[in-house]
Amino acid sequence: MSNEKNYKLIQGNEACVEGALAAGMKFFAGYPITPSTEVAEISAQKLPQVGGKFIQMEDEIASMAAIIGGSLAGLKSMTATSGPGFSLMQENLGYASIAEIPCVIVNVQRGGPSTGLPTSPAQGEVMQAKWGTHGDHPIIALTPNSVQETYEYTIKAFNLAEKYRTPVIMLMDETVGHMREKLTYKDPSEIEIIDRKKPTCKPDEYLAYKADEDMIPPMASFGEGYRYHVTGLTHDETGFPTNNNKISGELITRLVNKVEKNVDDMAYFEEYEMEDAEVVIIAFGGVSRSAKTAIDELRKSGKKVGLFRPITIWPMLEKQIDKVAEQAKEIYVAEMNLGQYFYEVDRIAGKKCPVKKINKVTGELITPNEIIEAVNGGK
Amino acid sequence: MSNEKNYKLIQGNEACVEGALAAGMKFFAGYPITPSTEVAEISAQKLPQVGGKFIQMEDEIASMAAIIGGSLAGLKSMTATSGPGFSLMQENLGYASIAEIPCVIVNVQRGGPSTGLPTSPAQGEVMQAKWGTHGDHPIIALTPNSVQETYEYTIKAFNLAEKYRTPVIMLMDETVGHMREKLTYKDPSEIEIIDRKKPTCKPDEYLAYKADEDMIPPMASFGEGYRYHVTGLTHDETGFPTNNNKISGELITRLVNKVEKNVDDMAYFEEYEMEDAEVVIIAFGGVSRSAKTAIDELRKSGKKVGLFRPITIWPMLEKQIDKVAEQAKEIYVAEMNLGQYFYEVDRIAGKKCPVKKINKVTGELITPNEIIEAVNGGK
Amino acid sequence: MNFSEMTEKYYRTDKLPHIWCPGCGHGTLLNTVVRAIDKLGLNKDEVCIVSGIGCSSRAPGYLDFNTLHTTHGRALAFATGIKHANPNLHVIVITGDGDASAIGGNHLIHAARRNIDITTICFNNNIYGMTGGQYSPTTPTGDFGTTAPYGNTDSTFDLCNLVQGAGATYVARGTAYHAQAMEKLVVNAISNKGFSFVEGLSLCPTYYGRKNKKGDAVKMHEFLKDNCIDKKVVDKKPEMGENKIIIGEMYNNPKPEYTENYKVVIDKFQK
Amino acid sequence: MNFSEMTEKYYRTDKLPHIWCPGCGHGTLLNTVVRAIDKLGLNKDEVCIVSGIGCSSRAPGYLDFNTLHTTHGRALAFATGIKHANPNLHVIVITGDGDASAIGGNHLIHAARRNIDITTICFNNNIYGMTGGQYSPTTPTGDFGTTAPYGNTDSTFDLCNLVQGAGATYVARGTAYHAQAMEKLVVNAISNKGFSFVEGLSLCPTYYGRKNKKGDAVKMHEFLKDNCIDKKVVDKKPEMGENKIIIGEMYNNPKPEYTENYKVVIDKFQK
Amino acid sequence: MFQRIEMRLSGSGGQGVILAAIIFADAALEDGLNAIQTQSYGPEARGGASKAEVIISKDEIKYPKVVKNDILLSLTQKSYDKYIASLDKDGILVVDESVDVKEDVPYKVYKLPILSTAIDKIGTHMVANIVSVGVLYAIMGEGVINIETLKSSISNRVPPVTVEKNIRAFEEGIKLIRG
Amino acid sequence: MFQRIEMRLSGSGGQGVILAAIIFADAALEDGLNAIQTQSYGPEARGGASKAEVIISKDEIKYPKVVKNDILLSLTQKSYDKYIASLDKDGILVVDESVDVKEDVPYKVYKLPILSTAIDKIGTHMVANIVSVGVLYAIMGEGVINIETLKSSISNRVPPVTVEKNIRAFEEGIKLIRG
Amino acid sequence: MAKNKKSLVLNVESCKGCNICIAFCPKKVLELKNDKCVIARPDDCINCGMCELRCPDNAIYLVGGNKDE
Amino acid sequence: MAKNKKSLVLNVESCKGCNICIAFCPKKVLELKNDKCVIARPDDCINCGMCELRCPDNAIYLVGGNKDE
Ligand SMILES: Cc1ncc(C[n+]2csc(CCOP(=O)(O)OP(=O)(O)O)c2C)c(N)n1
Ligand SMILES: Cc1ncc(C[n+]2csc(CCOP(=O)(O)OP(=O)(O)O)c2C)c(N)n1
Ligand code: SF4
Ligand code: SF4
Ligand code: SF4
Ligand code: SF4
Ligand code: SF4
Ligand code: SF4
Ligand SMILES: [Mg+2]
Ligand SMILES: [Mg+2]
Repeated sequence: MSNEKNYKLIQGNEACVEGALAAGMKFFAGYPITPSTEVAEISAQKLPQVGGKFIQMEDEIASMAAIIGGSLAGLKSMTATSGPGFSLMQENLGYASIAEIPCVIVNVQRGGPSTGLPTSPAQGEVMQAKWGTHGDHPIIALTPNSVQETYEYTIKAFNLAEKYRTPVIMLMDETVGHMREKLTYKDPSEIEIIDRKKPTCKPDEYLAYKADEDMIPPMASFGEGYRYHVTGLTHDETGFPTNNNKISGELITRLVNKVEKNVDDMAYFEEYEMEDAEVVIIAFGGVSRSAKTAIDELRKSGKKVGLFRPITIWPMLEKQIDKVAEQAKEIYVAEMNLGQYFYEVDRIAGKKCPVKKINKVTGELITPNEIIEAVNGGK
Repeated sequence: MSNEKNYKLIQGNEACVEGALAAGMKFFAGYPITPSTEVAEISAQKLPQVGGKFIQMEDEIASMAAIIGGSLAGLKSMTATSGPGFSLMQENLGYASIAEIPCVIVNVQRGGPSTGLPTSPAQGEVMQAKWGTHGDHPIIALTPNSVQETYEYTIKAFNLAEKYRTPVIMLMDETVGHMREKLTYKDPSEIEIIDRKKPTCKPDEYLAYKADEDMIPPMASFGEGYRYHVTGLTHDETGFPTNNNKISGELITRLVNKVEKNVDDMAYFEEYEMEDAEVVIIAFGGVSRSAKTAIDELRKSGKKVGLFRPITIWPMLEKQIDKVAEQAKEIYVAEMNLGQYFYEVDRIAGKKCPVKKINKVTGELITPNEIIEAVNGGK
Repeated sequence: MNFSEMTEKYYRTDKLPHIWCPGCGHGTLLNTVVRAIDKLGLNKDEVCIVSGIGCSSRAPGYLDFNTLHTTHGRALAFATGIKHANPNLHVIVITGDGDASAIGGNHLIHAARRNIDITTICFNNNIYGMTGGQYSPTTPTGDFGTTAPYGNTDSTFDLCNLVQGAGATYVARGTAYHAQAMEKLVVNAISNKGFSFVEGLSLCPTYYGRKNKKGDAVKMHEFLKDNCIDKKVVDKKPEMGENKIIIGEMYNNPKPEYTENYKVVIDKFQK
Repeated sequence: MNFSEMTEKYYRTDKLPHIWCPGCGHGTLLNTVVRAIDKLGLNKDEVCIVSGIGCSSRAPGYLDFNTLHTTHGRALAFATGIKHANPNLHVIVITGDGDASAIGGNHLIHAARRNIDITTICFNNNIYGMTGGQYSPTTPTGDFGTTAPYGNTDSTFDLCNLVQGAGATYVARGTAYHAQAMEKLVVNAISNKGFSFVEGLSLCPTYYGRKNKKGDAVKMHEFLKDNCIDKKVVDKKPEMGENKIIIGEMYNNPKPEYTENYKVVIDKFQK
Repeated sequence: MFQRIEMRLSGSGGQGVILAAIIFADAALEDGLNAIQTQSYGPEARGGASKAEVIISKDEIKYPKVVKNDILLSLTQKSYDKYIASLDKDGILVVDESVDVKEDVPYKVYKLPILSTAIDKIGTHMVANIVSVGVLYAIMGEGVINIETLKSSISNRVPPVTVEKNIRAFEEGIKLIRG
Repeated sequence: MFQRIEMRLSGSGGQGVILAAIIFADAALEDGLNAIQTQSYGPEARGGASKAEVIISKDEIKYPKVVKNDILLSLTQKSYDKYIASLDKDGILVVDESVDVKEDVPYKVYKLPILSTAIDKIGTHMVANIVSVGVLYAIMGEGVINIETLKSSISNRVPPVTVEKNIRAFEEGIKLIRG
Repeated sequence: MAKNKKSLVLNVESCKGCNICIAFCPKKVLELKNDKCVIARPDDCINCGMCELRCPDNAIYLVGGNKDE
Repeated sequence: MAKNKKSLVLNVESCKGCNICIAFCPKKVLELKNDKCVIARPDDCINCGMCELRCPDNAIYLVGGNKDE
């Protein structure tokens, strides 16, 4: 941002790093994988310039572990990966959830399963983002659809991670990660930055996992004088393991509730041509742009079509989807997978109106035409 | 089974091995983890006795990889794990899906997330079993609720794996894995055994990934003279990688369809007191036994309550759940998690009747009383 | 400081007694680590102990430092993040043979390769204790475990050889019996600016001992006493090393450290 | 058999030309492997080639054997399953420096420890080629990669040392330039009944070469020619090894093999 | 006549209460009854309180855990303290003589020298669990499980070289009740 | 006047068509237009056909990929064969002279010595992409992007030491159209 | 010497009765009673510290004595 | 010798023009033309096999000649 003009043509992946730096990222650990590699490469280049640390780990398991370590040591931390690496990160992602470690995980989705189509876009990890690790746990996941949004929502991802002490997933797709578009930088003074809540008590009074009213415990960094214990075992307020059934149940419930009950605080979404929409397309990420073009076309032929675009893809925007269902005669969920977000939309909206799927797993972005045809009853 | 009597008091985990051996398991690779370790221990003991191979791998990633290798070399293969290890197996589980390698993965669920409550029962991996690996992929998962069923459905798990060339998950919980009950062995002549379909063509005509009408390609073992290529990249009928969008889309669609479209062939479930049930409890694994006791009690007080118990938990028994919804005035989904199977039941049945949750994540089995209270409006 | 004061100062006494079985070697080894830290006079707020999962990995919970009990096998990857983020911390990893060398083998060799300033103490009891006695990569060939009912057919890892081959700059082996020597090795390991590895031969009377008819904890201590010999002795008289376990300092060869190398890069931009 | 017949016999010629860039060392190394297999007269139906993910790991797809292209880093774990299930197969793993030693390091050291009869050929180009030039565990310190824009601050793995420390019974290093010598090392490696590791120094003109101003493929071959020296020479005249890359046989010391050890257990029950 | 019995056997880890429970379940099967045996482990169970449950029933056993605890065995104070609250008011408590028990309780209490019998009569505390089996058998009476079945179940489940010792322990247990 | 242009630039990997596309997108931004640039990679793209797309528009660009391909550049036969079908019938095709093209086509065809201009005039095939930028600029005319903006975009995006060469290449490209 | 002699302390709560200190005490000062260590012959103790050095549970230790020693 | 001389074959489709064979041919038999190898002076070839040995693409090789050699 030392350049005078405040905009630049850059890739989504680069915008992600710019957002992270704007949010205060000081630590990145990762392992290269297409199509997310630029996030690591640009972090490697920019972090030392701001006194931050980059490290290339031996694999994705270690990368996820290292950012948890980095965060515990007090630095805002991020990693980036794609499908296969995201699968490998799941165990330690669950650790971050239960140990309440703020961190951001970027997953630039490519064609799966397995090695699949490494250089093609897909949205096959919508459900994995929520359910990929074992056991019940909280997850926040955001899906930008442009370079600008990638920048802005990466900042928000850090803010949510810090505020709620939880891992936040930037669930991108190759389309957004690799496209180049204009990014307009924000003035630092305009950017809201949230830092983790620190303990105000004396070290010997610190109960590391005693939540305040807001369900979130203050977090000290290792080395600050608050010597405490962190574990992935079910633990009590002190942070030490317990087998007490009541406490165990309360812990898991609190963890999930601190996200689920605060959904309104993180409910990002866009409505496009929704005022009078009778047919509603629900789409996110790259596909939502196809949907907009399709809607523009469909509107020309007189169809009242609108878009509801969740940016916060987890937790589920139940209230908003329910409202859409109230209004819509028909909902289409368009995704580059065989139907994932569809299931939750169908569950919530299906009670009020028919919900249909538009899917594609060929490694290409769904086109506006495919949406138009689907809406026109073409399929 | 060399003992004269054909029954024995054994643990669920041991019954799982007995079932696997009855089905023809000849290869087990694993890494110890509570509460599944007995499956490995007993396999280590029994396999060499039947000329089979056990190997303790360096971790769960390697274990999953090794059973794929074992299966490709022609042996019926299994691994067993619990939550943390199940998370680690996800990447290679996706590989087994796309490369269509028959194998059985036992997950004896314990309290999560992360290390959680290692010795306590839970059902926190219902969704992970389906969505844990990246990208769209097929999954079959079975949930026994007794020692006898563990034996019988492990046999079925092998049969389904072999028939559909796909990984099959035995989704057990600690309650079932560690309880001791009577197992009545079946006479080998009574046991239906399905082996993978072999190619009948000449080696140079073999297209390793060309599916027959039934959507399943015949499978040769490495070393049998059919030299072919296996990859986790999206591939064509020959098994070699392709970026062709149409072929890629067709592959993933076929993989998912070979399971989803054959759901009737693998739809195992039990109905208990369902004839006149107005209130239906949906429960599986250990919890379904609490539900039965609860139903017996509730029936005594005149409540018309029944149980629908999916044994096949994936693919989703849409038809059966829909039928339940037709009949029920109210459905309760009781699970040792914060609500997972609930989402799919709510999606399917919620259009026709209210669906409610009964959840518990304290590391204890839901009690009959808790179900009774919930049904009686206690919560 | 006497042992009692040491306990008061460094242990979380309200968490004691620890979960370890009677006679478990882990307790004795943990004391050597505590005494080494005391000897070096490290500031408690600047010490960070990280572990994975296993009986041995329960150690940090009992110590009054910044303590982190992670996932199985991953302690060194977490520790690497901590150390890289805050090089002022003294990061010590306490791990088991399974945790460090089975599931955690990759992180072990890479931490060694990077020569990052982390001290790893591996409580090696030749068995997976926590999960009930399965053989581990260090279980001697032929020995029994619940997953080696006919005797272990695997070859045995020599962990010191492994980490030395991977690039560690300080490598040593001690035992629970040779507690004073062990303490010195840990002192040297922590003092080494780089990746240090100390294998502490422990004992698990409950599983390894019972499965292999090695007798009780006392017998197992006696085994260590009778079967170990110091490297310095063997270096002079190689024949004395036959059929013995070599203990002592295996390798000590400092080279540039990871976080210091990285600091050079950062410093370029700080002018 | 001449090179043309060799290609016809062992390659899937309809898959050629392979995806490798002009001058990529992987092609030359792959030919050495094919010639070694030919020399040993192995039955094609009994040869199984397994790889992970990476440019190097694309090799099996071009070869007319039982071929398996697995997930990144896991080739040896899949291969272990195959070999244990069917010890009659000659199992050869072709892997890259990243695949084998970064993400796959744990499987590498454990296959070595078990001494399972698998031959691993690592095409080491000091870079992650497939993903576009990030530094790898074998990238020399100071060299550049897209993730080492200021020069690599990591220490470098000596893969031969690593696998020897882990327990491999045959360890060697060859290069794409020294193709005939490489072929012999592969012959010896496959002949060893146990875990064998051959590091083949490859070259990636596209990324490593360009990033590090090492010139084109020819220049990089010349570098190998000028900077490598055989271990036998160095063993005699150590001073000649200074600042050189040592190639040749590093270690050759057979010991009991994994599947054979296991067979003893099975055989107990087969009477 | 009995329809269903829910037993909880507790003690410290290593006292073998799980084996005792298995022996009951095993024998019940042989006698044509339904039986289920469960236990609770803790990661910290080493040396801590250990608990095993057996349900023996003429009907199918659905819910596998003890609800109405008919018989509670506690070999240690710790385990008594932990589980006594769940004993049914019409139930039976069996404790080692070393355990301090509450007075004025609705259930029936047997306070017996189980541990010392094992040591004094058989020469090892290792068989206290089998002494307990004898005690519990004698309390329940023939109506539930046949003595011979129980003996053969013991013989099948203990290490071969200790069969004789254990059978004696069982009989000493019976004597503690029947004298 | 133009509202939106959708360009597809194709060639073999290494010919720098992506950079050419970026330069257009970059310049468009500077001129206050909207622009988006995408490309398709293949794992096997090394040496294979490479494709970059740019959309320049006065309106917001939603769907980011080319739908109505107004301008297609193909520097190689392979890439021409692969992408020609998608060219709009009212579109413009620009190919290197080495490419065989179909006759009797609705779209306009420019067959130009792009590669040889790069080699002969600038002395390296490396600048063929920038020659192409010149060609395409000249075909589109000032109405779309300003020549100075384009030049400064070139200067910013190529390696500093090659700026002068590339500007000359750009001008040679213009000459191929304007003479 | 006498004035500098340290006294031996046993923390019964912590002792798990593993027998190690007892076996390795050169002066047979200690005994096992009811699965716990007992300081049977305190006067025989020569303050060698072997017991505290090897006790896995910090259950036995020497206190007092001459700090300079 | 002449009767045993092998002939040099270039598979143009496979050749990627990497220049390796050309650079390492001791007799300068080969040249690069239009990004492909060309056998410019076949008669100078001494059948040393260096080209085929180092070609990464099996694009150049010797055939024929005396099998026994
Ligand atoms: C991913 C994962 N796999 C397996 C386990 C189960 N597990 C816990 S501890 C352990 C072995 C511990 O052995 P070691 O490190 O030697 O420690 P010890 O208990 O012997 O001290 C295992 C396999 C786990 N917790 N997580
Ligand atoms: C789990 C996972 N992480 C990362 C990747 C991305 N990836 C593919 S190949 C590769 C590196 C390959 O390097 P190397 O093994 O040295 O082979 P080369 O391409 O250099 O021959 C990486 C990081 C992947 N496919 N899967
Ligand atoms: S099981 Fe073994 S290692 Fe674990 S605490 Fe007990 S004795 Fe120690
Ligand atoms: S990128 Fe490098 S390693 Fe990969 S094919 Fe090209 S030259 Fe070879
Ligand atoms: S200090 Fe020495 S002599 Fe005294 S009790 Fe301890 S071991 Fe025995
Ligand atoms: S060594 Fe410690 S725990 Fe063991 S008996 Fe002695 S005092 Fe007790
Ligand atoms: S065989 Fe030798 S002389 Fe002949 S072309 Fe090849 S390298 Fe040159
Ligand atoms: S070495 Fe092979 S690919 Fe390279 S120029 Fe020569 S023939 Fe062509
Ligand atoms: Mg251990
Ligand atoms: Mg490489």
